[in-house]
Amino acid sequence: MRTRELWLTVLLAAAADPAWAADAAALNGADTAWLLTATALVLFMTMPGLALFYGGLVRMRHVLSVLMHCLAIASVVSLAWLAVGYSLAFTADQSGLGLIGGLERAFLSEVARDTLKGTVPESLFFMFQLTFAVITPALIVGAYPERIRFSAVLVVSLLWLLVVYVPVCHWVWGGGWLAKLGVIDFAGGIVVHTTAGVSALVLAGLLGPRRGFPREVRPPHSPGLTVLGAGMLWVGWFGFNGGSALTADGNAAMAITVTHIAASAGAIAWAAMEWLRFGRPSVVGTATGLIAGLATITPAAGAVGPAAAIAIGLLAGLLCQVMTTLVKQQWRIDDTLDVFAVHGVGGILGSLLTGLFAALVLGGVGYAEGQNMLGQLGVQALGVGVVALWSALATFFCAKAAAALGGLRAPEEAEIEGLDLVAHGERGYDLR
Amino acid sequence: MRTRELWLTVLLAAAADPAWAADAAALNGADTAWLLTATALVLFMTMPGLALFYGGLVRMRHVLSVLMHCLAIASVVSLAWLAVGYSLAFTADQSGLGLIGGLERAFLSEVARDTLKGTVPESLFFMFQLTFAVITPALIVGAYPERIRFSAVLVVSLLWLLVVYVPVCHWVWGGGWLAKLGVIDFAGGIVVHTTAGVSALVLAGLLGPRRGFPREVRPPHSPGLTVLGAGMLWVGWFGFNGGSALTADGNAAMAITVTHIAASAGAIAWAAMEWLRFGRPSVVGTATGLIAGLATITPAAGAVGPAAAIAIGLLAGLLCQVMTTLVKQQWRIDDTLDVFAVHGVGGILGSLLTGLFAALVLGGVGYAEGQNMLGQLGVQALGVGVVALWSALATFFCAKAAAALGGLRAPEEAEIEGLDLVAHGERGYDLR
Amino acid sequence: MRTRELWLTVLLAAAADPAWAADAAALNGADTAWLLTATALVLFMTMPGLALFYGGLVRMRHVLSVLMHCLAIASVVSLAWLAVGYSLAFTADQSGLGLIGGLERAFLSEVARDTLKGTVPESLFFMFQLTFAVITPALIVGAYPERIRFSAVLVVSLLWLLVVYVPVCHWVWGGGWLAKLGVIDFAGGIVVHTTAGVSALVLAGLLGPRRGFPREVRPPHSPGLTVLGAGMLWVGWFGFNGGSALTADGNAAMAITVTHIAASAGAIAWAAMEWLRFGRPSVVGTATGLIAGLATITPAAGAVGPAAAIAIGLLAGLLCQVMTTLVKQQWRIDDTLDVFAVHGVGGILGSLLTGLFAALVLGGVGYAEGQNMLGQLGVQALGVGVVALWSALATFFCAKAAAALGGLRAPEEAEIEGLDLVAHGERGYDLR
Amino acid sequence: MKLLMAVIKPHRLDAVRDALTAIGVQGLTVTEVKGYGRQRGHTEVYRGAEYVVNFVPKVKIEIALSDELAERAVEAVQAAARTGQIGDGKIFVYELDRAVRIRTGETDAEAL
Amino acid sequence: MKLLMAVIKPHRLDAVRDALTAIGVQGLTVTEVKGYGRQRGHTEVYRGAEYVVNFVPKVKIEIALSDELAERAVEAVQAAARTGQIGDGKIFVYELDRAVRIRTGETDAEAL
Amino acid sequence: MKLLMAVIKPHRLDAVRDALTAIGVQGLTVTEVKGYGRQRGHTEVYRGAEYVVNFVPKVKIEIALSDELAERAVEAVQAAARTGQIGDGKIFVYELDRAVRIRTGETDAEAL
Ligand SMILES: Nc1ncnc2c1ncn2[C@@H]1O[C@H](COP(=O)(O)OP(=O)(O)O)[C@@H](O)[C@H]1O
Ligand SMILES: Nc1ncnc2c1ncn2[C@@H]1O[C@H](COP(=O)(O)OP(=O)(O)O)[C@@H](O)[C@H]1O
Ligand SMILES: Nc1ncnc2c1ncn2[C@@H]1O[C@H](COP(=O)(O)OP(=O)(O)O)[C@@H](O)[C@H]1O
Repeated sequence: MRTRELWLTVLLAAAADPAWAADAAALNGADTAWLLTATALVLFMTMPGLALFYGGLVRMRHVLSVLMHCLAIASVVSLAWLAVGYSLAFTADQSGLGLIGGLERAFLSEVARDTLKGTVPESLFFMFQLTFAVITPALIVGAYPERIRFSAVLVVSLLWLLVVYVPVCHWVWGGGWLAKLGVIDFAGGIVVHTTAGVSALVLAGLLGPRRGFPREVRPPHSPGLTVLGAGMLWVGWFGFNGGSALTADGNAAMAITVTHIAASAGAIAWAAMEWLRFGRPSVVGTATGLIAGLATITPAAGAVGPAAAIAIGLLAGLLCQVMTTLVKQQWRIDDTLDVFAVHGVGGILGSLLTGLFAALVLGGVGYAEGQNMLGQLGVQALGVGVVALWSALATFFCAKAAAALGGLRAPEEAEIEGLDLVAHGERGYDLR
Repeated sequence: MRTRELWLTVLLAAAADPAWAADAAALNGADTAWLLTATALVLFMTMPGLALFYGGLVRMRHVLSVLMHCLAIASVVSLAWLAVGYSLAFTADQSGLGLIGGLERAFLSEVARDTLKGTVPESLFFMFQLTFAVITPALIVGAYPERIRFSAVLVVSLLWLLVVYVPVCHWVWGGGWLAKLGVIDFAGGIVVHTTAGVSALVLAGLLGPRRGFPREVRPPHSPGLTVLGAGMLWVGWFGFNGGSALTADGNAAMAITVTHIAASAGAIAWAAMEWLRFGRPSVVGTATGLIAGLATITPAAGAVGPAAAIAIGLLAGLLCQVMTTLVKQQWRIDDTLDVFAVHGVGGILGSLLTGLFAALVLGGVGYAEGQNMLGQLGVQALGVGVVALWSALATFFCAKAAAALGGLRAPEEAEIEGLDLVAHGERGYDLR
Repeated sequence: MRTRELWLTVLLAAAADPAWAADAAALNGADTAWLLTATALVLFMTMPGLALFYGGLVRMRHVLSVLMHCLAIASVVSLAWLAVGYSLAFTADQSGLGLIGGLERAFLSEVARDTLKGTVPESLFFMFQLTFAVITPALIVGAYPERIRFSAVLVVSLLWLLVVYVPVCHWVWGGGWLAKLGVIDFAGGIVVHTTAGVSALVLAGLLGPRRGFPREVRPPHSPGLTVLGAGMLWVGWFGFNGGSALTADGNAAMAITVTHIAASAGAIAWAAMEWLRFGRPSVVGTATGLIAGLATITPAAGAVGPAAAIAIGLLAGLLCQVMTTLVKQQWRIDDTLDVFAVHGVGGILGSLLTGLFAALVLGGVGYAEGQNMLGQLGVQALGVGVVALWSALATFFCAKAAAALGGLRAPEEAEIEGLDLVAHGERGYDLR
Repeated sequence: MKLLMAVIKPHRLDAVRDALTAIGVQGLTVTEVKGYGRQRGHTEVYRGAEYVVNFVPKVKIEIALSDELAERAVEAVQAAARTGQIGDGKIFVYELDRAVRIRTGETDAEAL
Repeated sequence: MKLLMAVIKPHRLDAVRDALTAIGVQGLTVTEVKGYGRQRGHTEVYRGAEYVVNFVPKVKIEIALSDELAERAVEAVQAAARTGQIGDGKIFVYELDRAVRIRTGETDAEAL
Repeated sequence: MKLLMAVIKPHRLDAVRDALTAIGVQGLTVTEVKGYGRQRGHTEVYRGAEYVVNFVPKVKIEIALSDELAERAVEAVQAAARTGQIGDGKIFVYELDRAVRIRTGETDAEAL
């Protein structure tokens, strides 16, 4: 992952003075510059990107509650990540089983300004990962708006971070058992989108539907906000996927290229299908297809080429749209903003397709030595399956815990009058 | 364009191992880091920046259609750029005439993660250029809102990309005939703003005015959105002009400096003139002056100094304001959001002023060897003139093609009820 | 502040060719890449970030005027900074007293594309500092919305830039007398937040309260805009504090880490206290706590560790909330958007806490040689005290000057009908 | 002919419309209004202070009716709009002189 | 004195105002409303599903008039608001007891 | 029973409500409207051109009253809404047949 330029400097330096060399080998300013930027971009995805994306889709009287959910999750998860999350996810498992890390890095202890992780400061790696830990539970906000208790948002999100996100992150990115099996998840098809999507479905089921679902729900109160948020997510995703290279080089560059192409293809596929089905494409739909494309390319962004990205994006747009209808109209689960259909399905689909399109012949980077397409597909399927199962089970437990601690669902009055006013004492718009 | 630091590394390395050296010479991590960022910034300009800037200026019932136009153009153009656009624009013309490139790079074929273009990965150069190819047809959206058919937006934008943007891009930036003549267009005064502005005027003329134009048109439905978009465009323009240096050095730094100064001067000039003419300056006007300043400095950003930037910005603010009135009140052309008056006039003015202010004595970087002010001005005028003419002719053809393929103008009912509802089945705001 | 990698290059290069070396030593592409980005991020904080943050908090009929204030300040201050501000702040004081710089750099004279300041182009350093000069008077906008004359905004902001911001900036960051005393102000606890906060209080007092204050004021017209702005400020602050390292290394990384943590803690503290006091936390409050945390960590971001950041953020959230009530309910000063309570108090608190938490034993970077905690606290208190006093006095003078030149307060009709319509001829929303 | 004007709680609108349709009312006109009455407004918290908002969002419906339908319509609205809590709203009835359907020029009962 | 209340299509507002001005009406008051009637609402597509919105945006105008003007005003509104398509709206007229101009205290016909 | 309908300047609303409360009125309903009358609209500047907006924001209040209170209410509104400048608005009064409190079913005077 290091740039060649650095290698060279190191080689030359090594001769001169070994002590300097070790140090010089480590910090790469360019990688650091890019990762600082990428970190800002990923934070931007949650606040304000995702908050607005979701906020525009709900009824006017609940818009602030959705923003509040995202803001509160961002704040609370950040402290939890500092306290224990990062350490549990990214330090070695003493047991050797690769299930969960230790507490050596709790509160970033022993991490000074010049402590490195790879070619970048460890504090920067911590922050970059923090932004992922923040956005993942924030994605789940789309499952429960307009009817959840605010305290339940806090309890579920915190517990979920610890029992779902942190272990899965360790398994896949922290050197845990799935990493050892060779699962490919470049930027979070499994760690982020599968976990969030599956958990959203479970949570939506346990919470029950909104009043009037599915016949009398209202359309988004401000699709413009949603498009604004989608634009921010699009741009921020360059940091999400491009930053996951951890280097400022061709890996990052190709990652943003395929990311962008898949997003475009996802938007086109969704819009085209709406045009066929309903006679006209909607902007909310097109933006949703965009996000579906982005979620689906995420695990693959380090492994596939531009042509594969088109295929991945198109499949994402089509399948995710079918799934929104299936979940809501057939399964009758009010996963209100389609977190499962878009992120869950997208993450799973992308993780599987990664096994396929990583193939050299399909323009990908190829498999690790000793691995082939079938083997890789098997590993990907195993990873996705186990993580989906664990997410479902653990989310069930989180929800029950929250139900015990103050309740899950807001009183009916709040649902009618609006969570904004009842839970937060505010109104979204005072237009006079 | 390379930083000196790199030169040095190369020099030292060259001695050690020639094979390494060639490679090390090529990739500059810092340039890559900056260009990754700049690419994100320019995408940000279109989505959501420009979409909101334009969206705020139209009537409430058409706001989503404008967002949809920008989103659809961004998606569709991205795939077309990948398929053929980039290759036609940036590979060599086999004929040697410098008119249009070949198809070697169609679908980025032969571009791997470590393929370079200058000091950066070629995939990154492709992406950076893609964001320019996206925003240029998106600028034209301002010519036709509130009355165009959605299918016409798609047809016109795609055709236009291929017959206007791609060739002109090749002429100026792809080593084509205008490049050989020595035309200076740092970041798109000709390639972006002249093409978009002139084409907008032609398209607006062919499409005809909105119902009630010019007496009964309504003011912008949400100037706040427009200011939000303008702020995003301002920030994004640092990537647009600063990224066009393709290096993280004093060229990029001075480019953002003059960009920022011209923007400020443009805003001030526009506001001051409104204050004199109408007794009060408007925020929509001030934001428009800002954009006029930005468009006008664009071709000059690599060649002029800060004092020249003030002059360029002030002239932009004044002239573009005069032109908005002229186009709408005198010529009676409903170029609805003033694409020609702001971008066309700004791009042309800036391209000419570049010839002037590049002079060393005026604080510029000076002319190429053997060139002087008069010669440069001539080249600039030629470039602008030919491109304007070509844009007008080719746009006429694109519009006729779209008219044949399903029609240009939306039915009157859609104009009255709103394109949002009729063309996309959505409403911009559901405030209850 | 240089990265070690660069040191090495320099060492090796020095042997080869002294002339090259001086040059190579100077420009660091990675630092440049990061500072280009940081500059964009800080501009983003003002436009559109702060503009929206404030715009959402006022009544609907004044929203555009607030956006206009921010936009106008950004434009006008930029030119003033180019003309004289930067030079006065950052060149040496000929008198040796460290009170104010000279005019050598007026209009950036003598600054070419390859002129350096430290490891980055001087034009870039100029631009980065410009964005600080812009946001500081823009913060004061929160003191006077809904009732100020637009001309007064211009007069006060320009004068204030010259008599408050520029000298204080010279004292602390330009090598002036406070710098010599060893005051620590990493990114502007004193230079930005103390000056703006104290001046806001004075200005609000002189201007008088809004009609109906404090009994009949209206709640924010669009808290969603405020959250959107807060999100942008949060992200932008990574550039503000991270960029203040001027390098792409562990200093920048740790700066964004503590920045983020303090922001989160500030949001949590504010929300928790509202929950206790009123039975429910508001999103406007939570966002305000976030900003309080950010303002308060600003001076400390280069000197403290993550644990200290939690403490700083929590204290910020609690104290600033208490102060909003105190200023408005007890002192009866209509500092409308709580600039003093949030930025002033935050800046002062943070500057003092920096003296404390910089201690090595508390996880900080330690004091300069020969300095200890008590000494540092003394210096910090002196710096804050003198700057607060100077800000108050000089603002009084600025306000009187503006009152003489056309008046401070808008006519009552404008306050009732809205500054948008009366001062700018526009309306914020035309929803039909 | 009568005009029935009712001020009701917004979330009862659909129920009221259904009840009216059931008795044969074919059209009505809805306006968003704010009410002031025995039902108190709410408080909003804003940066460490509470503010009282006096007006409560309500929906006003207006229905032109033949005299015969009027009585039943009053009952239908009352039944459908009622939650039993303060702030349920009011029904007012007054006399209409004329009604015209713009499209056809039909008048009075035929216009409804 | 009469009060003429009309519910019309929003885009006919300017035409109606012009027509009324032409016959000497000097003032009127406009409210944005939503109508329910024979004219169906529209469907909105939202993420793979269609939703029906029952209410149609309309504009209500209210004009206080002398008895003499009332008749002509009804005609003027009907002519100007008419598009011939379903949903053109209704005109209602009822009796006013009093009118007062707040600024001057003038009453009835003089107040209009 | 009477219904008093007044169109006033928006910023006089609080004063009018206070004046009505003072004479014993317990409830009212408020609608945001746009007025057209002698008071001109405003001009808006938009990119180098001026546009005239004809309609002026107003607030309409509706109050159902017993006959006795009606007279005093008209006076109270007139006094509280008056600024003496053009555009202060109008008060209209008409007869109500019935009033019903939805919550209790009380009618007429008791319903108010
Ligand atoms: N005298 C009145 N005239 C007009 N509208 C009224 C009157 N009294 C009440 N209203 C309307 O009815 C609504 C409900 O009245 P309120 O006194 O709060 O409760 P209730 O209907 O249970 O007595 C008010 O919000 C207001 O809109
Ligand atoms: N009985 C009624 N009372 C009050 N308003 C009505 C009534 N019937 C219709 N309206 C209003 O008139 C509008 C047009 O009516 P509609 O039945 O759709 O078409 P048309 O006027 O062509 O018969 C409706 O949207 C509604 O606002
Ligand atoms: N004939 C009318 N019918 C209904 N409303 C009217 C009528 N005339 C005026 N209005 C309303 O009263 C408002 C004030 O009237 P205007 O003529 O501007 O001033 P004034 O009340 O001082 O005479 C108008 O904006 C309009 O809303």
